[in-house]
Amino acid sequence: MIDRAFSLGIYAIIALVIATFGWIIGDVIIKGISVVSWEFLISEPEDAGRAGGIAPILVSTLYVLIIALVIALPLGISAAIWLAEFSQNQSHTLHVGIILDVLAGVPSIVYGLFGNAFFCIYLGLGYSLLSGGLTLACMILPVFIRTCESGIRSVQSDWRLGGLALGMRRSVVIWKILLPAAQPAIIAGLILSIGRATAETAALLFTSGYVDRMPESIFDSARVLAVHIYDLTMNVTGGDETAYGSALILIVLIILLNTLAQGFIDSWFKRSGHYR
Amino acid sequence: MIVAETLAPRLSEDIIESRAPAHIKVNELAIYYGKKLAVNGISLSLHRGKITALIGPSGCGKTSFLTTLNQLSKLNNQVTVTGEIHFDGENLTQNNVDLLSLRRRVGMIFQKPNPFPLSIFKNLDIPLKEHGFKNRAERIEKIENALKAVGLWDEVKDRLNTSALSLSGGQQQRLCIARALVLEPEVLLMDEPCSALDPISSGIVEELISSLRDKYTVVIVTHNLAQAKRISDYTAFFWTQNGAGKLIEFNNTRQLFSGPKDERTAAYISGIKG
Amino acid sequence: MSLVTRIFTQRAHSSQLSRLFCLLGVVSIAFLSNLSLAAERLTLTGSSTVAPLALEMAKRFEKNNPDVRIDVQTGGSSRGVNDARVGLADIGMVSRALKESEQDLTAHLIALDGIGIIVHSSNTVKELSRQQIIDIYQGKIRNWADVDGPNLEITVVNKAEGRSTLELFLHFFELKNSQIRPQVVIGDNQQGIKTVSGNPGAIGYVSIGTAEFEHNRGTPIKLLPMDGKEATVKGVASGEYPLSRPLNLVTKAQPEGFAASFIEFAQSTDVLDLIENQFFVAP
Amino acid sequence: MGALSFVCAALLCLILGFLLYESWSLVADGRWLSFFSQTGWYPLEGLFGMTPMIFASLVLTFGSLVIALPVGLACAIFLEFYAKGWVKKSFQSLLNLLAGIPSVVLGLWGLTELVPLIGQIKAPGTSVLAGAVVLSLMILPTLALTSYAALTSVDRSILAGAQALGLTQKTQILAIAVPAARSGIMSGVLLASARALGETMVVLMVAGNVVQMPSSLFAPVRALTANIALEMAYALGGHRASLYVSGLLLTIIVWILAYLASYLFNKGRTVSHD
Repeated sequence: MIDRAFSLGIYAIIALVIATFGWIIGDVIIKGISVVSWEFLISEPEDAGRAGGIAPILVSTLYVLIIALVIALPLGISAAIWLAEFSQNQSHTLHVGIILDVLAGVPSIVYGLFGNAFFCIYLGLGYSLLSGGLTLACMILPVFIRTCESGIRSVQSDWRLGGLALGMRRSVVIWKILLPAAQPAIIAGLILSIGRATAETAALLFTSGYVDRMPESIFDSARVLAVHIYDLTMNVTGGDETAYGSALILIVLIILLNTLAQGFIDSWFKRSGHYR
Repeated sequence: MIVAETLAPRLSEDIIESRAPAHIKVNELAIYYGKKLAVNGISLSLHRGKITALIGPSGCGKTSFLTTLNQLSKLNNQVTVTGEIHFDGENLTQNNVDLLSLRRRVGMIFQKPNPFPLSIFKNLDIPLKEHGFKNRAERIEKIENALKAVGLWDEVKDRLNTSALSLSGGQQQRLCIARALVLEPEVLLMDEPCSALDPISSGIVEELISSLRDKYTVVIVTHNLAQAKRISDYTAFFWTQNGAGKLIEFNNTRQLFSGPKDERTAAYISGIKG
Repeated sequence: MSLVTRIFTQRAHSSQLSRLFCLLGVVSIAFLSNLSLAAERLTLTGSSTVAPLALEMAKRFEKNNPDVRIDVQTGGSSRGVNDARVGLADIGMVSRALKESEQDLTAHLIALDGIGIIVHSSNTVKELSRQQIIDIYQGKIRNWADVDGPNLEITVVNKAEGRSTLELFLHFFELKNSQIRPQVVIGDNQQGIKTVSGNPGAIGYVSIGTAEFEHNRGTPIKLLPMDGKEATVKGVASGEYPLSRPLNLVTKAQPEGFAASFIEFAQSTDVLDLIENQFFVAP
Repeated sequence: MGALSFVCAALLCLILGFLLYESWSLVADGRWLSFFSQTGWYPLEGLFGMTPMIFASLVLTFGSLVIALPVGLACAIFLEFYAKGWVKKSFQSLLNLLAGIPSVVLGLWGLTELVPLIGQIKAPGTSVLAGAVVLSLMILPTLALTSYAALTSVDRSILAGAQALGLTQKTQILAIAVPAARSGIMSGVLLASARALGETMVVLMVAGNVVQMPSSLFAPVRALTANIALEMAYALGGHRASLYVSGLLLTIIVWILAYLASYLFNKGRTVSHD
């Protein structure tokens, strides 16, 4: 009897959770789908975003993402390789690791503060796609480095020794054997970073700004999708509909990327499991 | 037989040296981990085209010694090695040794099969490319020969592009041997190559190792005394003394097993200790 | 797309990471080559009251001068002053007169505007006295019934600090911000209008220009008269409406180049219709 | 390679450096102390009392935990003890999906659906309650998934023992399994509260942004993060520096939470291994 009540309680909460999230997702889909169309994706926003589309905003989102990745990817992978493979000094590795963990926990709005002070003002980049992208790069680096590092570390040391015992150069062992083996982890980290960067709003408010026009260069100020949703919701009367449309696009984008990441993590475990 | 057993050890070593030329000559080798002495007193000759087994209990420095022969020990910067290892007139304990070409000439097989997570073909192709074989046709030929040499060719020739990790354990270990052979080394170091395999695969790999005799100088670490007896020409017995590994006895395998000169050797091979 | 799919789906993979790098490299080069094509740029930041007007002016200016690109961003008058001062913006937008501490900047008047009290259009209240407004904002009057309105709790909407609308409002009613007891604090004019239009019990104060513009689009808000004077553009133009202010463009020194020609354009008769459309008053 | 990673480390130090640099003018002369002594936040009048906002942040975080923890635990229990097969899989992927919803979208939903609902009870609806509910939705998936992982790692034999004693399932779960997993659950709770504390968009959009001590569930409040987002755009001089100080303050609180989380996580791991 007690068990029954308990089970019922659990099922009731699960039903509530599913209902609430069903409400949110249903809301976004139902209100969003009526706005979303091919036209919506390829036209400029009009009337402060109440009408028209989100083409320049999508383009800006991609610009910011790509800038962030172009900076964070090579830097992150080399830092991860260094941490996992080259750093002989244990305490040094530990310290860098602690700094990374600390930075991974910094709230995104604080990255916004930093980006505004450093990129926009100190480096004189102003409110621009470049400032926003660089700020996001700083934001995703710590998590990305840590994911890659653990990916590289978890590659069996047998492969490392095997490669070296064959007289292969260390760089070749890393490039041709370790990195490909760690690639699923790297790509998963990459896609997770993309997801985080795509959803980010607070860090971009004071770095890339919110001009809703088609950017012509990376020094232009521009508005990303998440900021667009924020602005439509908060500042535009009658902007809710297009806000939901943009939210639908944003979620679809992120789900797409998350699914990819999940698939890679799975295949990664499957493969190493097969070997053991 | 009886004569040999009663003769002093010095004499038997002299006889050995006169029969087969030394390929690698080790003189008073000692290995330190940090400041701690790990292995010492190793002086022996590895003979060209012969199989030498290293036996002894765990932790007595067999594997440490093995890794000094291809200088993989240098990976750990805590490790220092003193003494001499003469390999074709070059002293490997000097600092100016070309590690890459040394490791090409001295291949190594590990306890656990470690094929790279790549295709079967690439496992052999990447090392070849790395050592400057630019001609693809030549590489394909070498790969085929190496796979034939380990008896794997017929089993894998139709699926060279599938993952090496899809092979069975025994096949993987033979692939690793092929990967070492494809570089045409002079010496093969083997660290308990059969211990992670099931008895049948182990038997196949053991036969393969036997077949390498005369073509390669083989040094094999093994805990399987029967295996050492079956396949090796020479046997070195290691033992831990005062916390550090030490070479106790080195002799022709038949003589070492039938007439050990040190009582610790005698006890170990008769299974009393270790 | 096919390259990306391949990167993500193939199992044997030694070279894919490098392909990814190449892809990114190519894209980044494409970006960099884009740089040289960038047109001459003017950045305007500041008051959300001036921004919509400046944006319309900028669009027309760009049509006449295709080489120029003008970015307009809001953030409040103080930000307009600050950005113009530190060089983050070429021109600041400020919806008040410059203070004494800001005399290092030069103001260029482009229009006049009033600040009006707005409530939800369903609210039956016709008029509020100065004292009533002060009492409502100080939290002494909490229900519309106390000022001959419906029995509905009052939601006081205040502006965030740094907004000139707030400063003028406080100055006009001789209030301090710490005396105000708000239920909602908003930033931009639009946000204020959105908050009031979505809340039948709300009261707020915004630019008359913005409020009339929104009202004429059908947003459910209405402007209350002040001191018996209708809060309309006409009232501001005639000087009768008491709570009005200048809308300025500010620059650090005498403007040069496109900044100068834009300011000249903004003060010319070519933009009178724009000022009118936005319910502001030409100076 | 090494140089690149030093660039990386330097870049990361730069972030900390710049935060300190920007807030230094207030930290150096001790004026930051007045952040805690002054009661109101009126930068125009030179009053920089942050206490109401610190409290608001803490109350919002705590409120979201009060809602999300029981619900998250129920989800974890459901996954571990009730759901099987495709139900389990799809509920798990539902949680994963929800974890990926951007906070700005949750804010949009909160402002357009939840706030008007709460507003019907007491205007204007933007309030502590709205903020806590939407924040709890944001942290729920993470909380549920980490608790589930903690429950899964509980030793099966403990539960078998409980079952053998004839305990009811409720007792098995609540008195045995959940306490055994508590360090894992706690570390999830701390990580979730760090996230809630650092979140900007949700609290900016639905909590009302009035600087005041939270006096009731329906009172509008302004969190530290929302304050930065609201005022950063036009803050100057000491006002700007005070925002950087609040950023630093926030960061420090979040670090402490993250540190505690990893400490508990490691402790939980060693205990379960013993």
